[in-house]
Amino acid sequence: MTNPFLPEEMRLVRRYDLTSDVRFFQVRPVDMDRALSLRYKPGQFMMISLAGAGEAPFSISSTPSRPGMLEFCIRKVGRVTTELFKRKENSLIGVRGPYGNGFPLEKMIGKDNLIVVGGLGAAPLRSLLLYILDNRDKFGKFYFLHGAKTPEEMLFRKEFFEIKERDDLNCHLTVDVDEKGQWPFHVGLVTDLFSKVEELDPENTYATVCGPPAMYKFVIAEFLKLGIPKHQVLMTLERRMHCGIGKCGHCAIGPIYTCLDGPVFSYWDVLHMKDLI
Amino acid sequence: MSLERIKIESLARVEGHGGINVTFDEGKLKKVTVDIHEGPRLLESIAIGRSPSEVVSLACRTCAICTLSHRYAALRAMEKALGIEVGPKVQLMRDLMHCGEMIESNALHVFLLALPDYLGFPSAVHMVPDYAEDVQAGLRVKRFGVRLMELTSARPIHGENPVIGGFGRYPSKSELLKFKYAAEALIPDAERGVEILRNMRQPNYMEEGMTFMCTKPAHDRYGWVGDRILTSTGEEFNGWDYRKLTNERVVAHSMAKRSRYKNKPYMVSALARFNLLGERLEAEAGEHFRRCYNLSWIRNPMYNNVAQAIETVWALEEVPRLVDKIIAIEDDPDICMPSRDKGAGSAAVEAPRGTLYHHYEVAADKVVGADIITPTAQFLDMLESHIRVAARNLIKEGDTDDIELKLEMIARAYDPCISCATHLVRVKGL
Amino acid sequence: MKALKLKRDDLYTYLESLKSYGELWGPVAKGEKYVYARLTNVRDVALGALRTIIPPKKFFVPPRFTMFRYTDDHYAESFDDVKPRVLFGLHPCDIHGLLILDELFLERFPDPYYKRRRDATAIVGLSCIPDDKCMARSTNTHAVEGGFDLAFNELGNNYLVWIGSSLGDDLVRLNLDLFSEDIEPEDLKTYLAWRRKRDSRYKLSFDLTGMPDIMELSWDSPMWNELAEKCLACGSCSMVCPTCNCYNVRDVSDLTLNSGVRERHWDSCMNKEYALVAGGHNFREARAERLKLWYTHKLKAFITEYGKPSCVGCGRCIDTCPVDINVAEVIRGLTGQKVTL
Amino acid sequence: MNNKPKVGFYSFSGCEGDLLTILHCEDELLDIFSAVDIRSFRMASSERHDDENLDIAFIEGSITTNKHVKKLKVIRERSKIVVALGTCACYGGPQSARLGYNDWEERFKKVYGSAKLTVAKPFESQPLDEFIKVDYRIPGCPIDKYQFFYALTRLAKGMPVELTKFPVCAECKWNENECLLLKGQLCLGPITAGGCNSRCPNHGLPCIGCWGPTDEANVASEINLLKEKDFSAEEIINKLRLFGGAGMVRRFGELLGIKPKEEKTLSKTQGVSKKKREKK
Ligand SMILES: Cc1cc2nc3c(=O)[nH]c(=O)nc-3n(C[C@H](O)[C@H](O)[C@H](O)COP(=O)(O)OP(=O)(O)OC[C@H]3O[C@@H](n4cnc5c(N)ncnc54)[C@H](O)[C@@H]3O)c2cc1C
Ligand code: SF4
Ligand code: SF4
Ligand code: SF4
Repeated sequence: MTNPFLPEEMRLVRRYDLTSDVRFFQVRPVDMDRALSLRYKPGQFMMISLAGAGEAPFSISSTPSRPGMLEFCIRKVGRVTTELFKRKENSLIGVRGPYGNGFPLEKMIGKDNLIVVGGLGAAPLRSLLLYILDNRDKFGKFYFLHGAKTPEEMLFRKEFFEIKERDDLNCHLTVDVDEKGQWPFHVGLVTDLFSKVEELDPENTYATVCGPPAMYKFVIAEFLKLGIPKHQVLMTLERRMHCGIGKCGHCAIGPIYTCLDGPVFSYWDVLHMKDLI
Repeated sequence: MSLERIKIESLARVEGHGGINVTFDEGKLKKVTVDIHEGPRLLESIAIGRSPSEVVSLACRTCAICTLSHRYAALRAMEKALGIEVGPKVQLMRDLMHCGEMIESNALHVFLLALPDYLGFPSAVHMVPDYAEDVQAGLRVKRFGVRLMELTSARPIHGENPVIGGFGRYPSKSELLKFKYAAEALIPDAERGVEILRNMRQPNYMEEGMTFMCTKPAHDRYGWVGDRILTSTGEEFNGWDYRKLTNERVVAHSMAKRSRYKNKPYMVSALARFNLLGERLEAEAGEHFRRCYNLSWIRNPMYNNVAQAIETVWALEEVPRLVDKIIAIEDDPDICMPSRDKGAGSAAVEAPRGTLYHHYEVAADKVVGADIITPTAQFLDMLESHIRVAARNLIKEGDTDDIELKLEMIARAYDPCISCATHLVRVKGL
Repeated sequence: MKALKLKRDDLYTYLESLKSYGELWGPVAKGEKYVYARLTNVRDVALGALRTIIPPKKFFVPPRFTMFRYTDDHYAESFDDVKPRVLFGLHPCDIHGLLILDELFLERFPDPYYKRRRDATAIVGLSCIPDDKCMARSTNTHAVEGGFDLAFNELGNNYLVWIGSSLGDDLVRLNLDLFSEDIEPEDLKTYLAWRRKRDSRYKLSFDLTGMPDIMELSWDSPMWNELAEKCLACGSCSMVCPTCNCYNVRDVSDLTLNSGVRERHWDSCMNKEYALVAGGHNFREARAERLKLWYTHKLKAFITEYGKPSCVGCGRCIDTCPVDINVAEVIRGLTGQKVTL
Repeated sequence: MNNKPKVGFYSFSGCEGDLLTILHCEDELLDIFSAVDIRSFRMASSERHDDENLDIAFIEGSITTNKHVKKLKVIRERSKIVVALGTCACYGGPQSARLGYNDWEERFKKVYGSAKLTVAKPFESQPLDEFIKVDYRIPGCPIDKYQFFYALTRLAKGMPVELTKFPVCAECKWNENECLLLKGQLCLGPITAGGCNSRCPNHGLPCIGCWGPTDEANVASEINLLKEKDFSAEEIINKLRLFGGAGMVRRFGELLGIKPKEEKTLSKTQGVSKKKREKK
């Protein structure tokens, strides 16, 4: 039997800094056939494994609509991330997955979409954003609202600036503070950007949020104000994980495992399952 | 060359923190002190008001190298105070654990701390390229000692298995036999240390006559535990009269107290034991002793290194004898309970570096008085004296190259244990 | 399933025969308690043993074991201690415990470390008479219909031996002469009498119906804080529970730094760091939250998912927790039921 | 010469059992010396480099004199990471067992009389973090060599270290010992940091707490429990204090009958400002 804990060898093809402590990593299975056949959904995650450091879960930031590569956006916080930041381009790293439920794309297709991102929340939601853009004709109206603390801390700045120029979506970017006074767009909290959201058909809208824990409450309140049904309000959650496949127990919440049944949950799940957030 | 001051801030390759300070007045030697700057821990005063078993745990923390000697002395003193007599299996197990410590401490000192001096290296690690086999042999012997301490006491340092009245757990027969065979196999390794040291010229610039003391074994064989103390002046004392022998006092340059006998410095150590009991050594160890012994042994502390090397051989020969006796007693005894909750007791055991005294007074199951006198505290004055003689002789002969190293070597030959020495104090009724 | 008879007096002979399948392990006394230990001498087995300190889960997920050895970035799987074993003397509750672990470890993403050890192990059950801490009747785990290769049941001067698998059949054939097939009407009577005796011995009993709802309604009950004040967060309860399965993974480098092992060791949700994530956020900072999670797992989550609690009534938490927090206390606190201890 | 991390081992007041634990690693000693570049290890070598910068300083022992404080601060300044090794460095060790009782001077006089000591100005034993910032604590009296290796290899690779957070009881269960607390003995297992592999209970002896308290030690509950088992408060507190030192005083002082007021005097006499204490 195959060992689901055995990491797969992947090559680190590209890496560059997004902010002072967040780095972008592009990796590819060593085996090209495997690279092309690797299937995943936006919202899923992989376990990155570095011998000597251990393993940790990371959301996939790339979109399955551009196969052959996996992309991650990772903040340096501990053992695995410290070691990963030391790895040079072209070196090999261990990766296993994909794991988790991912976004319910089948249900989201044909609907209007509203994505709200704060800080490192861009890691999983960039995948969904790019997926929708790559399949633009399959989705309805599309809003992307993104807030960061400062201009320097906004991940994927360049990419998002380009996306902002597109006319097939409404992309709004904001920063909490702009000390140098060079930010060309809105300055203020991400919830301010809701004033720019109009003409969504709430019954037919999926609203997705990911960001620091403190942000959820306010953003969800805005979604509900817009009239979006609770089961169409989606979010991805974080828990401690040592396996990614429902064995180690750490991510258990009531009867579910965040790694198997999540990390994407609806607001309805949150309401009827105590302890979720 | 005119010297103004020799200051060795911190002695290397000894346990604890001490330095040597030699001052001169117009080129003439003025003062020699061995400074002890290890901070005071006042462990005896911590003992007051605690239960005897806590105090035993505390007592062994006096020192990591001779942890089991401290534990052994504390157990004996406490058992005397509480009216406990342990049976033969407990006694044999304690002797076995004591062998472990002697082997560990002596091998560490001989191979890793002293040999680099003789061979001119800063440490045993630096010796490896040229003397790999000897370092390995030393490590093997020491490892055995450590494992034996672990087997008998539950861990290499501060093992809690030996308790008042017995042991928590006894090793199985097969564990013991493994150690018996390993000990036999290691004798050639230990003999390597004797051979190297025997062929070394011992420096003699510090020679000076000494008084020696050691514990007289309860039997007529060589050993480390008993109730009487022998001195090289031909006297014999009861262990509980230790205060007459040690006469402690405080000196300004030392956090460790100092002892003198009849107002003269004296030495306790393997060298002291061999000078007083050497003829009792049996088998190979006895052979080595007779081959190596000469009259300088009563004047020159450097021979302590040789004595420790031979004592290691003896301890390795003793292990199989003890194991056989332990195995012959099938049942593991229960822990003996105290027959009273008050009393006083003193005990002496030989630590690797010399006689160690523990004394306790217990009332209503609480320790009310505690006194620990360590070997290092006893020989510090003798050590200082040897360094003074050496400094004087070396300067007289203008032989002042490497004088720091030469003085340090003398200190190291004593195998001092400074952290021990900084809590050797009598405290009563706090 | 087939039933055979074995004379009580032949038990040791048969146990000896079992060794030709693999290492024989069974309960032996350790002080006043019992542990599963290797039966080099079959007469060491404690036939009247009650619960062992650690349940048989230790054979399938050892407290600590190596998953991989790595050198640079190359991983080699390690199944070093997997070897054929016979576990003799498992009581029904412990067999149920294993069935619950099977759900966790053998269903979605089967865990090869668990599976290989499970596959290599023969389970031989043994009937027991409960003591005042057993609750298996309330959890319906006092008898087994499956989950064993052989199951021995007391039957007067004999054992009634159920064969539960084809491996069980092979095991019987290791010394077929000892077994007889003639089960007589008298035997059934003895068996039924024995069952009545066993069932009458359960001092603890309570009703678990609707437990998930009750847990839900008691989410904010002050009971949790009261228990948390006593709880030492020592984790003993999770270590001894046959269905607690949480673990941590850590890489331990050799001193050469380029090789080492990835090892797995038991964790406990009672441990403060259990739900700590990067950035210092702890999802279960308070002990009360952790206790709630523990009991949610036993009395709510598993019922919701599989229709049965993940408490098998073995009584180990009752026997172990130094401050008397245990499943019986919690049920009593939640339901106001009288659970006599 | 190489890019191995530069490491120094230092020791202050204590029995030197932690550094000796390392010297006792005969099988691994040469690997340790080749894994990192050891610049100072007085107990093992007379070679010293006392003025250069270090990546990691391992420090054992507690601080008991003004000279110690000076030396300690220099080590801190020279080192990127400071690791407290052993219970003395982490909590003050047994010699800190009477911290907060304010009887040190009296005890000192009983021992040394009124003799004037010139070597240094001594004071009651304190853990390292009374004076400097400590990055990691590896408790134990003495430390366990495997925990030390684990920390050393992690730090040598530039990674953070997480040590066992379990109390002794968890390991005691792994070792399937009969619980001594349940048998009525005064065992400190539930509130003592694990990592020793429950050595004492493995030998049928109760834990005496030599690794100091766990982060989450529920001291109040342990005390209540032991009182129910007929131990006196004094007995329990003596046991808790023997190795718990400053860790116990700071976190559970009130429970142990040490008033915060006294704690302030304690830090004043040691010359540690309140502010510094709060920073930690
Ligand atoms: C589904 C999911 C998706 C994620 N996606 C991303 C992503 O896209 N990008 C990203 O940057 N992060 C992501 N994370 C978070 C990431 O997995 C964590 O930050 C992870 O801890 C990093 O691993 P590490 O080994 O570097 O940190 P660790 O060494 O594990 O330490 C990080 C911190 O966690 C705590 N900690 C962890 N283990 C222990 C322990 N044994 N004892 C004590 N404290 C401990 C400590 O507070 C420590 O400072 C995701 C997490 C989940 C669950
Ligand atoms: S419930 Fe009891 S056994 Fe479990 S962690 Fe708390 S005190 Fe320990
Ligand atoms: S013996 Fe002590 S350490 Fe072991 S479980 Fe009992 S209380 Fe905990
Ligand atoms: S069990 Fe307790 S006393 Fe014994 S070694 Fe471990 S921490 Fe120290």
